[in-house]
Amino acid sequence: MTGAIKSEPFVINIGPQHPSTHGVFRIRATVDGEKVIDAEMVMGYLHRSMEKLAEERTYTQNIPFTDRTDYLSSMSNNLGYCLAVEKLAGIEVPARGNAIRVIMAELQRLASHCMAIGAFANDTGAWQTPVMWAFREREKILDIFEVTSGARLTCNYMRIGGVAFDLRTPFEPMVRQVLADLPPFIDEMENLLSGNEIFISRTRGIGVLSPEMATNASLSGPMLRGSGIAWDLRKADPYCGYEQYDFAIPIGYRGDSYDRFIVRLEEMRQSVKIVRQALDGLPTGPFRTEVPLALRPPSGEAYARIESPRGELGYYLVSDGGPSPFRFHIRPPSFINLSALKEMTVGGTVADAIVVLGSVDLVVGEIDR
Amino acid sequence: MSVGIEHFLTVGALLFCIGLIVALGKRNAVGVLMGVELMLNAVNLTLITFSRFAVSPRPVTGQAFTVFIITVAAAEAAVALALAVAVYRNRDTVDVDQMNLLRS
Amino acid sequence: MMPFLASDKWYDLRDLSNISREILEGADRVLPFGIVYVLAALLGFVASFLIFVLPSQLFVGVYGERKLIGRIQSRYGPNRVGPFGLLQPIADAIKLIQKEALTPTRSDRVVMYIAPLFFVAPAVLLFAVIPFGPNMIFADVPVSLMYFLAISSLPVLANFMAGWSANNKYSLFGAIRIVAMTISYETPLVMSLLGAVVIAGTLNLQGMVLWADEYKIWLGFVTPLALVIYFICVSAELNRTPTDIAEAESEIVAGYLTEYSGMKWGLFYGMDIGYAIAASAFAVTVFLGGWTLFGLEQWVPPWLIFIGKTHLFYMLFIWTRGTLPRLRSDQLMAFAWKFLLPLALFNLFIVATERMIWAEEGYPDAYVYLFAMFNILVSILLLFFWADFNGYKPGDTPTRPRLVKEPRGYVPVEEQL
Amino acid sequence: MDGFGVTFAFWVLAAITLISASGVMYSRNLFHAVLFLILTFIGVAGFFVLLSAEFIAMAQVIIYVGAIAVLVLFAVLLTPRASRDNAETRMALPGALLAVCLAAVFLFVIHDTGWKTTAEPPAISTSDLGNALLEIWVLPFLLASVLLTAALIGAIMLTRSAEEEAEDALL
Repeated sequence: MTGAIKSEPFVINIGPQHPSTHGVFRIRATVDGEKVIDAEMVMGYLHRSMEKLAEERTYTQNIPFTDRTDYLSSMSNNLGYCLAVEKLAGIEVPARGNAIRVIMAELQRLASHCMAIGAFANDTGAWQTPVMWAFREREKILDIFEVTSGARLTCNYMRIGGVAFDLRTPFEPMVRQVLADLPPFIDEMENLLSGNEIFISRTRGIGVLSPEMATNASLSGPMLRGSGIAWDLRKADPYCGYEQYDFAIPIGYRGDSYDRFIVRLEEMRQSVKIVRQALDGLPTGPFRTEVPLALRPPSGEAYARIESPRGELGYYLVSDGGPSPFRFHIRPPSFINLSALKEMTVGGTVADAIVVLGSVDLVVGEIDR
Repeated sequence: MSVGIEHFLTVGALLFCIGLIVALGKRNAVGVLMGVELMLNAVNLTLITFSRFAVSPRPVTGQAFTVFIITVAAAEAAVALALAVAVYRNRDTVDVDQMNLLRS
Repeated sequence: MMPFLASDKWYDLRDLSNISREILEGADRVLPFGIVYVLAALLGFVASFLIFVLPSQLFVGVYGERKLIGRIQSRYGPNRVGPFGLLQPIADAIKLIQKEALTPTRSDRVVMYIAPLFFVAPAVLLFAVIPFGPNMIFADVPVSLMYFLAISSLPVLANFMAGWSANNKYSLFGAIRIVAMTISYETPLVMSLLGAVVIAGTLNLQGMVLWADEYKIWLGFVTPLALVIYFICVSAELNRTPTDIAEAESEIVAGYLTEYSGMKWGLFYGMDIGYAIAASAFAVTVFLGGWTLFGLEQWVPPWLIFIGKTHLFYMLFIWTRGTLPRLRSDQLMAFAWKFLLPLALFNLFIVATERMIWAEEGYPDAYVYLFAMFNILVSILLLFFWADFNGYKPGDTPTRPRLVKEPRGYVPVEEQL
Repeated sequence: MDGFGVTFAFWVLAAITLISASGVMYSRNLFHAVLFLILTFIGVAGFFVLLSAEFIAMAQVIIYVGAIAVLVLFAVLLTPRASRDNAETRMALPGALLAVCLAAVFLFVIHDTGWKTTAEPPAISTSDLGNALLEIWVLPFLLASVLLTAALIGAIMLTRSAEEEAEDALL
């Protein structure tokens, strides 16, 4: 007996056309039988050159671009960009505007996490049921966005200095309804999946990410918190008045796919808490500081970062005093989180790789920009 | 038009001979195994034929023997395939012509 | 009370075998020898397949499944084509027929074309031995249970042919997975059925139904463990979620069907449902009393009872499909060998002991109820014990993460919060 | 065994069996050879049904088609792509000659012997077979089960990898 059965490793392309890659993303996996022995992430299929295009447009015209980077959390992207411009130009946002921004960002986090946990459950093989249930709740949130901004997915709602429109009359009852519906839904998901032995055996101990690895790869968001690191920009570097609200940071135990899942579920609970507080204490007054349409910020640079549903979303802007940014750069959380994907997939099976990919919750629009 | 014991025995004999050709002639170890399985099937067919046609005080014997042959064939297939895999692992070939380790 | 099937008039629809016998006898008088066999085969095919299987496939397998899963997933399901969307499966079929059947360039063309046919033929053969009523059985083979098992071990070869010939890595993955899974699950499946065979003392499916009718208890109650194991194993062999690793959509695209399109794919898809219906019919026949329903079969046509039971059993497949995630392939193999097989062997041991006591000591028939109660109790205890022994500890996994108020970096797991 | 049905079935089954057996012999592709082998097994099972040995026929299908053929398919998968042909050795021609001579002898014996046959098939039920196995042939039966166990263990031992053995050594 000299060794195992000789087998020829071969390469399979998971993607770019594959049911579980969440867009046109490709893993070039070298497999030995079902075991992944090497994985190469191939991206760029959705590249739209946003960062360069943005240098040709005015600051306000760039807001719709940010909708389309992470198309599952357009509000957060709007917010990050507007914060960066406001930092660059030194614009103050009125209290009502900040509160609306917080409500929108947290609702967006709820919607995005609905999508994330549904798609993740789908990747473990739960045939569409969790994803449909999650979509049912997400629809309600998108309805709120529609009422407020006129669009469901690419809202383009935040403006430099505040938000585009004031809240409409049905906004508050709708949000109250969502706040009443969501906690039972989260408990339902917990019962359906966290208590399911098959789900646990598929996700527990799969794609383990040590805290050292997580910090070294500069991960952020639920990926980082799943590994047991208490870090949240809303607490560590508060913006939009997040310091007024009472919420906690959920952290996982071992950094596996299951921990990332339960962290997302718990983040939804915390978001519900934040939205409720913000809605209760919604100040009156102006919702926007008037800024000129062709804004010319002074020369300089600014970096603003927010906690998007996927992690630290940063916008870096350089101004040369002109009406459009001299340099526009996005730090997309999905892209950075991707750097740990190889570590997590190699050594597992193909099925595990799919589960890990689902637990990363990547959005290809954000990776390729 | 009727079929008798000769017809069945002829089919069994031809099947046996085809199995023999396969078992003797194939270079691939798996092919040899398939030939052996064909021969065992031919024997089974013959046994069942006798059990059906022969004047015997205990015709069930033919069927009982077939059960044993099927059992042995299953065991033989498992071991032979394991051998083929083991040989391939050690010698990088399943070619029976190349399995001449005992030749100096 | 009307005696059981008193009339043998051809118009007595409680027993469709009357009318087919009339037809065959009439045909025998006018047609030359031998043709009547062909006619009988055609009639059996028409009766079992076109009256039962095809409508079941279309309206329970496709429409019912989509509708029920739709309701499970809080959506409507098909409701556009025809009243309540009832014509949806027919629209699907028309669409599939129109589609081009692609063949990849370097595929093994002949095998790829034969594979769907090889998959369809056993499904048709399976229904030959299913008893639809007291006389409504097409081929009353003395070993019809063995026949069913034998025929149902054929389609895996068709799946393998499909996966191998397509020259696609995902297809090959699917093919290897389905072969490995089928031979793993065949063992506990047969072991669990042996329990039922030992109790009923026959390998004939009609005999098992008559046993249930005689003792007024279904075999599923006498050997509940066997029913559970059978259900799990058969859903694995049929590639139903949670064990559909061979065509796991999120992992290997569509498994062995990746390169199939058009009606070649449609045959696989339709016959997958056909096999599931056959497995339901088989389970109903062996474990759930077949066409009997505690005396009701004297009033209602037995074949209707049988079809109703089969469809209800099929709902279980739909239910599990809509509810459970999928296991990984190695977990699935381990489940078959380490969990189900010992359980099935233990079940066989208990049942054989009971049967021996029952037969040798000459206890009255009522003892079967005692055995049934004992077996149900033992099954529940055994399932829990064996699951616990195999490492099923539901309380060990935290369902909620830890909560901290401050962003303070890594928090060790040991730290109390 | 008279009657059109039986005769027809016999010739069809003979054609299936022998043609597919020749397919095993002639096929260049090892995978196709396995498929022909499966067809041969099914044909032989059909013969068993014709010879009123239903139980054996079903066992034949379950074991040969369901298990052995699948094992052979697995072996084909485990062998390298390069050796998946079904070529002959240089012993093929002598082997074929020997087989043809053997066939001639067989056919002569079969057709020259005056077989004493019964027209009525013997009534062998499955329980008769079971009784025979467990009463008259109980020793071979036990030996067969021991053989199966030994084969199982042997097959596992032969195909185990070095890592698995190292794992077991720790136990």
